[in-house]
Amino acid sequence: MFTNFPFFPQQASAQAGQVDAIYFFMVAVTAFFSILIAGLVVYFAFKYRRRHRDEIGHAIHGSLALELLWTVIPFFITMVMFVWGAKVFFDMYRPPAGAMEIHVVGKQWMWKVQHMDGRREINELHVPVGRPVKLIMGSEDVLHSYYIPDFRVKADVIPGRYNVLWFTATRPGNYHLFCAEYCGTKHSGMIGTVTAMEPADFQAWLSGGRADESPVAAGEKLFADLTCNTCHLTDTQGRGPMLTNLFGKQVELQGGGTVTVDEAYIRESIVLPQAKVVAGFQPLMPTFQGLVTEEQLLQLIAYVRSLSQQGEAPGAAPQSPTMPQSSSRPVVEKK
Amino acid sequence: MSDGYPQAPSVGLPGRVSIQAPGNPHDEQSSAHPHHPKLQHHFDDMGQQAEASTLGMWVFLVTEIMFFGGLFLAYLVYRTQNPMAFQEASAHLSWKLGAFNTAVLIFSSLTMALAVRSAQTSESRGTQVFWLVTTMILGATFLGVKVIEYSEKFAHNNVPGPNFVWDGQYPAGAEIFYSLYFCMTGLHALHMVIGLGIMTVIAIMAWRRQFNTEYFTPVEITGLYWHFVDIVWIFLFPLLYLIGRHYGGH
Amino acid sequence: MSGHHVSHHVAPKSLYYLIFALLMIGTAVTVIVAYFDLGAFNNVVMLTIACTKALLVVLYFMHVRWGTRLTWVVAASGFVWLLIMFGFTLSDYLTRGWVGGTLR
Amino acid sequence: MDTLNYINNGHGLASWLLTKDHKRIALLYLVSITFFFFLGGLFAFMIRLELLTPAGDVLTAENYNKMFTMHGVVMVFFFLIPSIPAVLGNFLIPIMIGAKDLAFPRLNLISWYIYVLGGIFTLVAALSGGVDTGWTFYTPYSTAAANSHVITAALGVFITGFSSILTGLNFIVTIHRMRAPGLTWFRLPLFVWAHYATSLVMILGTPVIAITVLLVAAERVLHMGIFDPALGGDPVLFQHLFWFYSHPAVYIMILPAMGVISEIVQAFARKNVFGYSFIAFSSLAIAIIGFLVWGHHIFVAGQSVYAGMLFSIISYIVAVPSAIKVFNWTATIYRGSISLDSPMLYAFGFLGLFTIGGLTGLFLAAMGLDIHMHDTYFVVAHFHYIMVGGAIMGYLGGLHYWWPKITGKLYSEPAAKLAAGLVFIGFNLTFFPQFLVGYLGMPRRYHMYPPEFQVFNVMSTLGATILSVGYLLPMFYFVHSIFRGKPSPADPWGAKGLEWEVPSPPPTENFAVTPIVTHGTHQYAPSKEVGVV
Ligand code: HEA
Ligand code: HEA
Ligand code: HEC
Ligand code: CUA
Ligand SMILES: [Cu+2]
Repeated sequence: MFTNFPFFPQQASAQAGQVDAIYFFMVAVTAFFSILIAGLVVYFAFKYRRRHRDEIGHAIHGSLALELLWTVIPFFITMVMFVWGAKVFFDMYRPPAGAMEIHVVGKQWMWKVQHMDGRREINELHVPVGRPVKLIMGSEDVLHSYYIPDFRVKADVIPGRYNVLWFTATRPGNYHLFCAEYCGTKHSGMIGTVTAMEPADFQAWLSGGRADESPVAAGEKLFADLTCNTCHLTDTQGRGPMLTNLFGKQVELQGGGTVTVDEAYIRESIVLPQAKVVAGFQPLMPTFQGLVTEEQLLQLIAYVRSLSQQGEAPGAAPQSPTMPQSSSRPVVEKK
Repeated sequence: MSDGYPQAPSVGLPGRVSIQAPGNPHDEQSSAHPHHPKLQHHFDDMGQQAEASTLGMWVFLVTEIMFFGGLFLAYLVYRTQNPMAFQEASAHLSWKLGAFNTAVLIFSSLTMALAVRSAQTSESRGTQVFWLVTTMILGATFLGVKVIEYSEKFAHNNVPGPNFVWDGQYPAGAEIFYSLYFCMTGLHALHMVIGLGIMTVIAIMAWRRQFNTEYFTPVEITGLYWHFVDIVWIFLFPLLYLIGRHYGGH
Repeated sequence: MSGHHVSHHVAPKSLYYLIFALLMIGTAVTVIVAYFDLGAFNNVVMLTIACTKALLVVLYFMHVRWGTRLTWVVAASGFVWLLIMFGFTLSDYLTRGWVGGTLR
Repeated sequence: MDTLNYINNGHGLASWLLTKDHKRIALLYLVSITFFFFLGGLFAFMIRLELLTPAGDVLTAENYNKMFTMHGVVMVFFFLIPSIPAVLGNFLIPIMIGAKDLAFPRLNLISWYIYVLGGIFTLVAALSGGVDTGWTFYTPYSTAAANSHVITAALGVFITGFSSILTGLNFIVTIHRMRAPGLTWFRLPLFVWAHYATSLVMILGTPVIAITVLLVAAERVLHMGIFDPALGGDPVLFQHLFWFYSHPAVYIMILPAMGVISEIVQAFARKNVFGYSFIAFSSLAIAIIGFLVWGHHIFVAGQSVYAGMLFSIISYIVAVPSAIKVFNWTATIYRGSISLDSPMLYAFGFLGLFTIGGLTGLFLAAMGLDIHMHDTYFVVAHFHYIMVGGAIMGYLGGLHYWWPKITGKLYSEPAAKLAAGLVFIGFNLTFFPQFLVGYLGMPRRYHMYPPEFQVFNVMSTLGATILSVGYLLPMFYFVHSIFRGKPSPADPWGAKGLEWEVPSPPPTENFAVTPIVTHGTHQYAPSKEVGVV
């Protein structure tokens, strides 16, 4: 019956070790203080047990020195915890440049995945080991959360927004994928498997299946089908701004202010075009909310992005120092 | 002992109650200053009772601040997210009606303050009731104007919900604005209705000559409540009616 | 315990009229200001006036000016807590775009 | 019936349902809260039954989701938040400060009725099919997707919120205005300090959950765009508003228990507390700083990382006053005269379990670690360690400690010791495995789970069974004591405090004469500091 019961999750990503290190530190602190308190309580209860009915305790009113001591010590211990926890969070928050991108869409109750070359999967995710992978995630309905315990990563998937999760798998194998944010009846069924593969196997897998169009190609088609191209021409004659070489740039807005063009901004430009109007243009663009699915949005975004620096991933965040693997292994070029 | 209950120790300090006059019940003892008929049994004197009531009202107003505060926070967040939409939507409210209502409410605050004062200085019941009723009339005027404003919004289908219609540039943001507009002004109006109800009772009590220098706490705390409702409006008016008036101005 | 006396400060009527006049002037100024484009200052001015008006009401109409220290503390705490709620929530909204490379 | 006391002073249902006596109202609360505790416990038991096996075979997924939602809602809003304040606080605060009643007795009765009304709404929601949003009511699921009785349940929460607000208001005014002559702030029992701090949280936080729930209702019923992104709203704003109340609310649950522990530790060590002012001020510090940490619930929910850091560091700062308390209580036992009566056993249980629960809170406040732990059973274990291991231990300890005062009867001490032991063992068996399975990655609110988590879940269910026996036992010996128990003297424990100087049970007016207080509580031995503390 109970054949397989682990006590500790596997460390299958580059981040896992960092997280576990804090964990062990915390366990040590907890064990120390719990045993200290419990030990003292039991010892005192025995040592000073009431010996006759009318006995009373000693009137000790306190000791400022002692109390300051046990104010200051916990304070410093917790500050170590804070700094350490925040540092690890930062490392896990910023995806390194050049990470392999994968689109993920959560909906009740499944995970839809599309790789950049078009390969789709549902409730599964195949990734190569040794290479940073960045998931760009959106939701079609309610909140979900993408959680891979053995990688120690998790991020909520929020409708109306994109959230990013990144990791570098280090060990080939199959790992649990859970939805960790309660999302309705089959929340506990919104699970799947993450398969980490050696890069060569991964390449074989990628080319093995029936690949759909790549998101960029699909986006290009949508761009025509949805008549985006009637306003956004490749020259400055259109009613809308030119989208070439737009990604990553700063855009001046009507009414003051600028905004950096990222996935979220393009998304907003499509579903809520009036929220931020580009300076020098009329707010003519109609909303496409309800006309495009979350997946199609991701494809449109991929296309708009492809009109800029070919193939380069956005957001040139500094290479995370915690990612030695990404340099030691050959980085597979994106098509 | 078999139950394991210890007896009271025979050592240690004596109890800390020093009975002043053993066997002398409280009621007789207080014959020095006669009981006010409005003094509740668990208070020592009228001063303690009055202080407790006003403090209670202040604490209640703090909870009211936090209650409206949630709405103001939502306003703040959505305003920063949709500045243009909020300006556009706000421009469709009549600032004239808003300003008129502001004046009405401020005026009612004045009459309320005078009502409290008239009770505090034991003025005639006619004066007390006059100020209270004036306050109520002003409050009712405010609500009347609000009805006009609301029905105008209903007529134009500017009420958030499935039937929301917006012919401006920012339908989504405008809908959020109007959601907040109706929640904020609606709750504010509800508070005024409750205030009018309380004031009716107070006015009747005043007519029955229940308030004077000795005892006017009910009028006082009603006043506190009414002024608070006024303060909420003091913020609602510029936030809802005036923001970004100059933009695309009229 | 502060002595059990009914707080008996009776403010002169003229003071109430003065406060009333100030409140009305404040309202008028707010409306006028709204018609000039002062950029971000519009909001600053309008909110400053609103706060001042609220302060006048609290201090005079609501008698806090003559109240006990406890009343001061209670009245102030409501507003302080409100600011805490605003400030900490905005600490999220206003810093969301700060880290490059993510979409949060 | 020899002497007149609050129990025999008036008979018949009406004399109870229309009473304005704080002691009788406390008993009304006791009865209704006990009902909700067992109701919540029943839901918990269904949860544990389902989780016995990995496959979802006992309940349907939908029913399971309703179970944990109703369990959370009932336990938090209808049991734990009102538990100690409304029962023990209501009963004891006026007596402890030498007053005849709370400042607003009628309001006190009204709060009970409001509580009952809210409870009825929740029961209606439960009986008519239940709610499945989780006790957190996260949008847009609660406003746009769930098709269960969200509005009814939300209104229930909204309504009881006002009960809580009015109780807090009453306590604050009472503590400020009704203290007996000579009872300065620094002579107040620490129980009263703790309730003062709790009341601050109640009045400053609860209105925010009220308005939030109201907005959820508006969005759900009228389809106003407020939180639903499809209507232009922001779901994370809901989470801010929700946790702005609900984090401080966890201190509504633990602070009163800390007050109880302060009293018990002093009484059963026959010794005044070590460092009175540190404990008193740490209650205030927890209440106030506790308002600034709510964002630690949404580290991975799309909150800005900078806000996350702010909330994380303050979460650590708020842990320090809790640590101070634990150390001070431990120091209080040092050189005391310790008797291990059942209240003291509960207090010791509290010390150990709260320490573990609190320290595991520190795991969660570490942002990098919370990425992994958020919404796993580690969180479930953390909060049950504090809420069940801490707060309920405190509540039960207090109930045992003051039971002779409340009823005038002595219960069977051996039975009470047995129950305390069962609760302690059952509790640890239930929730310790959840730490392990949580770190393994088992998400919470899961109806089914992978088979390798089963061992831990079987242990957990086994523990919950023992735990329920431990919780049912007091029902028997408490009820038995009312009918068969020996009468209790005014001060059965040899404790010190105004409440032990009035008869058991106290007369309706508490004190024939307003007492004059000359020194602080729990002064067992003369010392030069007496009266100054
Ligand atoms: C009574 C209830 C209660 C209390 C008191 C606490 C107290 C604390 N809680 Fe807990 N918590 C909950 C109830 C409670 N919590 C609930 C219900 C949830 C889940 C809600 C949901 O999502 O459904 C939750 C979730 C929760 C989270 C979110 C987890 C997640 O969802 O990802 C976090 C994160 O920071 C957290 C942290 C803390 C901290 C730091 C404390 C601190 O205040 C603890 C302080 C105490 C100590 C530290 C112990 C005593 C100290 C010593 C003995 C000395 C040694 C000390 C040091 C070295 C510092 N809690
Ligand atoms: C005060 C708060 C409180 C208390 C006291 C408890 C008490 C218990 N809780 Fe609860 N719990 C919460 C607050 C609380 N819980 C909250 C807020 C959640 C989150 C909800 C959410 O996710 O939305 C939660 C979630 C929660 C879960 C996670 C569900 C999930 O995420 O899927 C589990 C699982 O084991 C659990 C178990 C228990 C158990 C075994 C007890 C035991 O201590 C209960 C023991 C008591 C009894 C068992 C009652 C006595 C006995 C009877 C009435 C007889 C019953 C009949 C038979 C035995 C036949 N709780
Ligand atoms: C009716 C004309 C029209 C159509 C059709 C249209 N747009 Fe636009 N678009 C505009 C205008 C005008 C603007 C500039 C004003 C603004 O920001 O709203 C714009 C702005 C944008 C921007 C922001 C550009 C910048 O420089 O910041 C993006 C991205 C965009 N559109 C993408 C799309 C996509 C994708 C589609 C199709 C799904 C589309 N548009 C369809 C007119 C149009
Ligand atoms: Cu998707 Cu839970
Ligand atoms: Cu918290």
